[in-house]
Amino acid sequence: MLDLLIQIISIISFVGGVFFILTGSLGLIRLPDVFSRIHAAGMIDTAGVSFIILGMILQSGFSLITAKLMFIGIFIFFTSPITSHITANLARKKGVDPVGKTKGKTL
Amino acid sequence: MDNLILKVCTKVLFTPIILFGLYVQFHGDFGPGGGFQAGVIVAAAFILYAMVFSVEDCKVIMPPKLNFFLLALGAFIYGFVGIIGLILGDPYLSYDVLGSTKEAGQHIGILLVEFGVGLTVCNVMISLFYSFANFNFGKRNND
Amino acid sequence: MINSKSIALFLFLFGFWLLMSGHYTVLITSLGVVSCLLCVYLTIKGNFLDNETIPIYFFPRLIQYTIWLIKEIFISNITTAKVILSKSEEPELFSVKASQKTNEGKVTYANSITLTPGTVTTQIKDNVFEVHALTKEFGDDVRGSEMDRMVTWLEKGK
Amino acid sequence: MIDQIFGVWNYWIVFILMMIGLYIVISKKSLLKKIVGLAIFQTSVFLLYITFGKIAGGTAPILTKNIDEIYSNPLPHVLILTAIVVGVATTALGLALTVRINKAYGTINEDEISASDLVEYHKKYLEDNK
Amino acid sequence: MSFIIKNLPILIVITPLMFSLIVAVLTNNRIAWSLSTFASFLTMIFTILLSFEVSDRSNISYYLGNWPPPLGIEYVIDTISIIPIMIVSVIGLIATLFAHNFITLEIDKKLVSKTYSLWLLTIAGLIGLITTADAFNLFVFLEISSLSAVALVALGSKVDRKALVAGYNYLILGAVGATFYVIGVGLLYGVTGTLNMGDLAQKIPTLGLNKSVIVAFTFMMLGIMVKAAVFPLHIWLPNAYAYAPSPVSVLLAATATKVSIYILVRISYTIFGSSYEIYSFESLRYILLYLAILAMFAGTIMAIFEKDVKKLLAHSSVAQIGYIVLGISLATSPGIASSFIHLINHALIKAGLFMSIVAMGYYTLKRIDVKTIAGLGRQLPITFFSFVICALSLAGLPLTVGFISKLYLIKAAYMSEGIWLPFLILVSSALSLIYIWKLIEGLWYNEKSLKIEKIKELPEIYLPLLVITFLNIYFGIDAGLIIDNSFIASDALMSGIK
Amino acid sequence: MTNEFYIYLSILTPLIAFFTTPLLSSNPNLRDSLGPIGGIITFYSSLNIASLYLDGEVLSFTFFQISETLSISFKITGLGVIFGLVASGLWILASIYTIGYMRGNKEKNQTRFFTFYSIAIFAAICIAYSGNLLTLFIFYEVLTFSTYPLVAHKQNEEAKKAGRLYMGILVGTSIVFLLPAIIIVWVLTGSLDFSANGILKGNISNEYVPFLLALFAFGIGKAALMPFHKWLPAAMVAPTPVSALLHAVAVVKAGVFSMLIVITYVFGINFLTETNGAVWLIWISSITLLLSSCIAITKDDLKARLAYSTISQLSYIVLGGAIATNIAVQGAAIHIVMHAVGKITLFFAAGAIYVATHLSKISDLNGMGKSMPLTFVAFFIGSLSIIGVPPMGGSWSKFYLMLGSVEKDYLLVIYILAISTLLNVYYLLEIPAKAFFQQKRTNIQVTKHPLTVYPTFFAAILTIILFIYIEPLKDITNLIFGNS
Amino acid sequence: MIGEIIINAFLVTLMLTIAIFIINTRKVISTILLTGTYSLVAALMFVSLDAVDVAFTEASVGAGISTILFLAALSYLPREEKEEKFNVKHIYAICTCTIIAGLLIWASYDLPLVGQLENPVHQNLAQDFIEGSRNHIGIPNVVTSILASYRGYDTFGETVVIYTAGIAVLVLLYDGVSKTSKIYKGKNK
Amino acid sequence: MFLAVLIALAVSFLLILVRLIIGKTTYDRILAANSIGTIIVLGISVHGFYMGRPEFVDISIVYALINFIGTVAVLKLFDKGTLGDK
Repeated sequence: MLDLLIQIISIISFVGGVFFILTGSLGLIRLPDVFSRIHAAGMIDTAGVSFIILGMILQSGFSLITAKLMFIGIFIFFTSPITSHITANLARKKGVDPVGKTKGKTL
Repeated sequence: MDNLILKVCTKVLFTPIILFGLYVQFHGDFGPGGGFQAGVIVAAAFILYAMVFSVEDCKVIMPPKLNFFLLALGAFIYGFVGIIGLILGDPYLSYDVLGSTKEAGQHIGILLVEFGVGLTVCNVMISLFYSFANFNFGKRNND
Repeated sequence: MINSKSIALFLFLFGFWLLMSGHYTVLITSLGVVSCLLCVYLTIKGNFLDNETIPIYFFPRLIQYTIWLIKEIFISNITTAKVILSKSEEPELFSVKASQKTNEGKVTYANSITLTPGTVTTQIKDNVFEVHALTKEFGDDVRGSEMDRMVTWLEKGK
Repeated sequence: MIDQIFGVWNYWIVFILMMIGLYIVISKKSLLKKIVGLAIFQTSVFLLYITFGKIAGGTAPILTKNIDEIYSNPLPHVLILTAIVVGVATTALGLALTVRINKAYGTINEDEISASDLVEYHKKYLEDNK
Repeated sequence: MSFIIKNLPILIVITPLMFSLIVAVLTNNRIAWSLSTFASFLTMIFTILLSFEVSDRSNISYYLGNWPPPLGIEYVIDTISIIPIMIVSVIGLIATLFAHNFITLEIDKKLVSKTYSLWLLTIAGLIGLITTADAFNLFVFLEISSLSAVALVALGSKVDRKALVAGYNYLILGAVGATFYVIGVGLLYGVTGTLNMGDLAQKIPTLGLNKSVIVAFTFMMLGIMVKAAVFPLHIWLPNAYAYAPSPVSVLLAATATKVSIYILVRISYTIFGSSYEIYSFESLRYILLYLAILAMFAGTIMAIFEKDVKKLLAHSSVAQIGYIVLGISLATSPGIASSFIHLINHALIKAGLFMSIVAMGYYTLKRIDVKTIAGLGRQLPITFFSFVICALSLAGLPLTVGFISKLYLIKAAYMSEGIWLPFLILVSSALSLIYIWKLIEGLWYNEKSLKIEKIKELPEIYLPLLVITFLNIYFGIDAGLIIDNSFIASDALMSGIK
Repeated sequence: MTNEFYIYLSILTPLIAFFTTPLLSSNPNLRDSLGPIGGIITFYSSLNIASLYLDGEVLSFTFFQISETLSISFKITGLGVIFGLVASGLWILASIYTIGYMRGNKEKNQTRFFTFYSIAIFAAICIAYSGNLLTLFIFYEVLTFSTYPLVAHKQNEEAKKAGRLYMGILVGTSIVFLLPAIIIVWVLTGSLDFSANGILKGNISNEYVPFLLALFAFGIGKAALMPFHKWLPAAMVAPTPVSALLHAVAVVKAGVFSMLIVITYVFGINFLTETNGAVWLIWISSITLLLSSCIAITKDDLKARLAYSTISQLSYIVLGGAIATNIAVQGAAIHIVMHAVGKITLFFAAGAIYVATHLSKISDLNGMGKSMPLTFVAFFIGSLSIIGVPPMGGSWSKFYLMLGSVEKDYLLVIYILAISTLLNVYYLLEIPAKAFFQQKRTNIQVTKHPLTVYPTFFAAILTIILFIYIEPLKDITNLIFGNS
Repeated sequence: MIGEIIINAFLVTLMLTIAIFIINTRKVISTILLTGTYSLVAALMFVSLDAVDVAFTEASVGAGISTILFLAALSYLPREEKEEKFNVKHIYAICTCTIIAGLLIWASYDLPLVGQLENPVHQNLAQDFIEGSRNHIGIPNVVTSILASYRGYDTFGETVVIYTAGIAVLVLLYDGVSKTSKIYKGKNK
Repeated sequence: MFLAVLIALAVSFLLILVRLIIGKTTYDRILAANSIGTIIVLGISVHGFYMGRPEFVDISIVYALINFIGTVAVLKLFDKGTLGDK
């Protein structure tokens, strides 16, 4: 019973993960500029990764693998904003113009 | 790179990466990994640090002289483990005689040898990065 | 040398080791201890064993903050997915003020902004952040500065 | 049938990959590109070895408690570990040489290097025959 | 003492290897040199002891790590492999002795100890290549020797930037060659499942006619032929030898290609020899033969038109490699014996030539050119004397080693191919006189072009120079040692062919 | 005292002279006396060897063994005995003469000169007694190298140029043709030892014989067959004793001696006759013979004329070998002796004239006969010997050569010999004729050195003596083809 | 089983695509990134072929350190390749490669099929290593036990190779390399 | 199930590859490469589960690490033109 429940939850989370990843990839293709695409990439890195890792954690039961999977998750959570940020930062610095309006006093 | 986020996060990540490298080093017996991979990972931490801060900063943690010494030491450890076997009456690189039983000997031998590999690889990679990053750093004449 | 930060770092690393290892023999564990000590030594040698590396004062409120953050991330993910699928993006670039005092606080705030899809910190100058948002709603969220308050609260854990 | 095809498919693609690498090494003028080609060439050879070691239905050669487990052949893995290291050593040395060549010649294009050498040779020749 | 005797096969490799690790961290150049000399001396002593052992037992097998052969790596020293080992260790010692005065000329003072480290690694790599009986281990040592050699060659860039390009080409071609070799080994491993050479030799005949084996053979040969600089694949050699720092030229020219040629022999006769009948490599043999003939002429003609002396000698090396390969391609016992004879003799000749020419070039600016060394022979009589002896030896004048090798080569060629082949050999060696005479004339008759006042000989190099000159004459007069051992080796090789 | 002792003695004496000469440089008298003393000892041992050879003793020993079939070894052969006698005997004369020449001419670097003179003689004697082709070749080269400093003795640009030509042709031909030929012989037969009936028979197919012989004939550049004759006139820049040594005693004789040795002991004359392998050589040598005689006529320089005369005379010897009959070869062997004595007379005379007057042009010699009667008489006798007029020694050899060609029905050869004799008469006798019968043009200072004149005259007398006492020589030549 | 094959085929084809792209890229940075990706996919391939250790190494070395070294070297190199026209040399190269590829493909007909248990590779030695690692050495990771013990000498050689490379690069990129040579200049005045 | 996930990952891999190739700006490429890295990290883990040997997650961690460092290196190169200290 519990096993079945865990299976179901993990399948759901896999489906969720796959959904976010595919959406993110789609976003990477069809969003207009690099700054917008960063959001799509961020979606893969956050929701996609976390759902799929959650699914795997559920599959593996509680063991060392759980810990390691969690480390992967944490690591990606930690590094994803950094790469996103420095990419965006550099794009700004090197003068890539964002699409859309610019509000307030930007740096 | 003069980026606050990157700098702070690198500081945070530095030690876990090295520890992960060491974990790979010492768990090569049980899972994938070993001296070589560990060396690369540890070196990667140093390289990250050198890239985000500066090579000079990295040289504070790993001075080039020490780096070079360890580079030779690693391979030397490997070779020397073999020579111990030789002196104790077995062929070169035979670990059987290192421990009380053959199995223990093999364990000790493999551990030491992997350590030697890790040391060399790590320091070679750091040294490579030092060489490449700071080539042409000082004033030089034209070739 | 031996102060609360180094001990905290050591404990943190050793915990990490134990979780990863899975082989709790004397040899391996003692190697783990040596490894952790080596790591701590390296931080001391590199002279960066400070609050930025080990923001121990975050710890008391960290869990609560994390849960809040995950919730935020989840919500904004769904929104972003909607935006992408419905092609309704109207990106904008604006700047906000951060109220954090310390570097680690600012970094946490900036990262939190970036981690929630839909908003990305593009530049930081002193305590002014430049943020790129996918739609106006996301921008309003950031401008609403709820996150800013949360991070400041986290930072005040001192 | 499908076994037959896939039994050699891997080999074929690996061979073609090798030749792509070799082609880059032979035909490209850029010294850097040659090193890239060499890396591709070597990586493909690694694949060939690992393909030999594979057993369908086998698992990675890290022993489990299950005695009946079929393990893929570990020997090619060891060989390739060694070969990868050799490969990176070659790459590093090649890059160092490329950097030095660029400094000495101001270019890493093979043709321009030989042209530069030729110019130097003729200059020397003229000086000698003054 | 007994443990030394027992472990001689490995000691000859790890002595230079371990010393190279120690030498690298030294800061004092003189100590570094002394230690390197000591290491190569020790290696030579071990080699001599080993040769006694081999003559007693004819075949020494050494299990590394105490694992029996197919599982572990095996070292085999037999009457065949002792010859190249001897070449490497003796020339290694002589070249190391020679290096001391010259290495600081072309290499930064702070890099000298590291250079010695690379130097010893080259020697260790070359010896390791010879001793190993494991097809893959061979690759590893191939890389050790070639990487260190590349670095050494590229160090010549302080004098001439072309050294960098030479080193680069050496590296890339060498790596492609090594990869080809690895592909060959891989294919063989795929069909036999073993890497030990002896094991392979046993298993290949059981496969019958197998396409993979043929292709594997082709690839291994191609790979090693690159390293051995067999004719169309020799393009890296002239520049690499010419632009390398002087002592490095001495070491590499005398040893590196010799070892590769030995491996060529080893692969074709030890691994594939047992299946010679099945595959009948007759046509392949002829390809090798024609390549060798082309090499003889191409190398000689290039040398005739070359002005740069070191490059000239390198071109002549290509031609000489042609002679050696020719002997191998005859596939008869006298042919291989003559190859071995020339292998040894050419090492002696080229080492002597490079040493003397480099010792004269000590005074020239940058490149050693026919013009820049003009007239130096009269001022450096002893060096010039050595040069003349070695040059005449290269031309094959009687009472020198060159004569002996040419004699046996021609005999072997006549016995298996008839009169046309000896004729070609004679023509090409007659052509080689032209460039030798060009050099001697330049050194002795032409007017001095350098405006250097103090030219006097360097007494420090007398020892290595005169030793090698003496060996050139001694083995020309008392050739029994070389000839007998070469014939023993070739007979042992041919006995493997069924 | 074993019989090999004499071989050692004759070889080592010049070698010892070579090593001791530099040590005695401070004492010129002692140094110069080494030559005649050495010559006497060597000649004495050569005579002993000759008598032992006539007694049928087989003298041979191996100095060392290089490999199974290669060795440095010495062996007494009939031809060797003759050449050894010539070389050692004329060394006595030459060394005495040299002292006079060098002192009379006040040359520099006398020590070096004498040193290399001895080593050249050493090499010549080693060639004479060599037991196989390898030994022959080695000492052939030693001879070339040791005479180079003699040729370039004056060290001016001209001498150096000549020296380069000399070395270039001799070393070049020997390595490009001779060495391969030797290697081919070794490859074919597995041996290089001389044998009375040749060693090649049965080891080579007949059609290759002319080619192999060609390699030898052109490889032995010292025999000065055209087109490799240029070195000989070029070497005339050397001091006259050297020219004497080159042209009469050591170098050219070593060349033709090697030629004869190859023809008789390597090919074997019977084998050559069977295969007709040497016919072409007859023509080549005949052409050389005539052409060089013609060139000689055009030369005004005394030594140059003598040089071309030498080329022509050498061809007689090669011709003798090429005819390849017993008698012809004997004639050739005798001609080695006769020409050596005759030509050394002529050169001594030329040197004596040069020392006395510093003249070298023939046209300047008009009327000099009255100032230097003894010298020109000697020159006249020498010329007659070369021409082959009895009672001079030269007539014997020409007689034998003609006999040989008659035996083989080479009538054309006889005509050629006749024409050449006529040319000889013209270009050689012109000189004494001018000296005695023309009017002296200018007053020329004549300062004779006695040590140059008397050896010349003695050499001239020797040609007559050799005509009378030919028997021992005939005995030796009879034994050329085996001791039985 | 079929899944394995599909994954394999997919990855291999992916590698082929990337390799073909690499041939003609002229921007060096793209070449390097693509090479890194190539290595990453190769590593995935290794994982799918059960070679986890190799994948580990390929990921960290091929994709990691190599790329970083390339990038580090790129600091000193031109960022774009010169344009090359298609010429005879390319045709020669193509011919050579085609011939060699043909030779190899011809050879593949006599190669054992991928993944069959009865292949000689699996029949010889492999079982000895696995048993030996289990019983004599007592280490679960067979690769490590072969690497460090059975073929420890290879690994020693490998360590020496990397040491050689380290020292060679150190020597080649030494900062003082091109300081003017006193000896050469001094001797010729 | 795992196979399905793998296929989905492969599809998204291909999608991102398109972005990597068409690029537009270099930053797009870097972003795409980074995302591909993430996909591969997930792929390796899932593949481990699919093959029934999930204990090799270490490889994923290394991948993630390398991915991060690689991106930093590329960006640093773009920013400063060198990986060293100017």
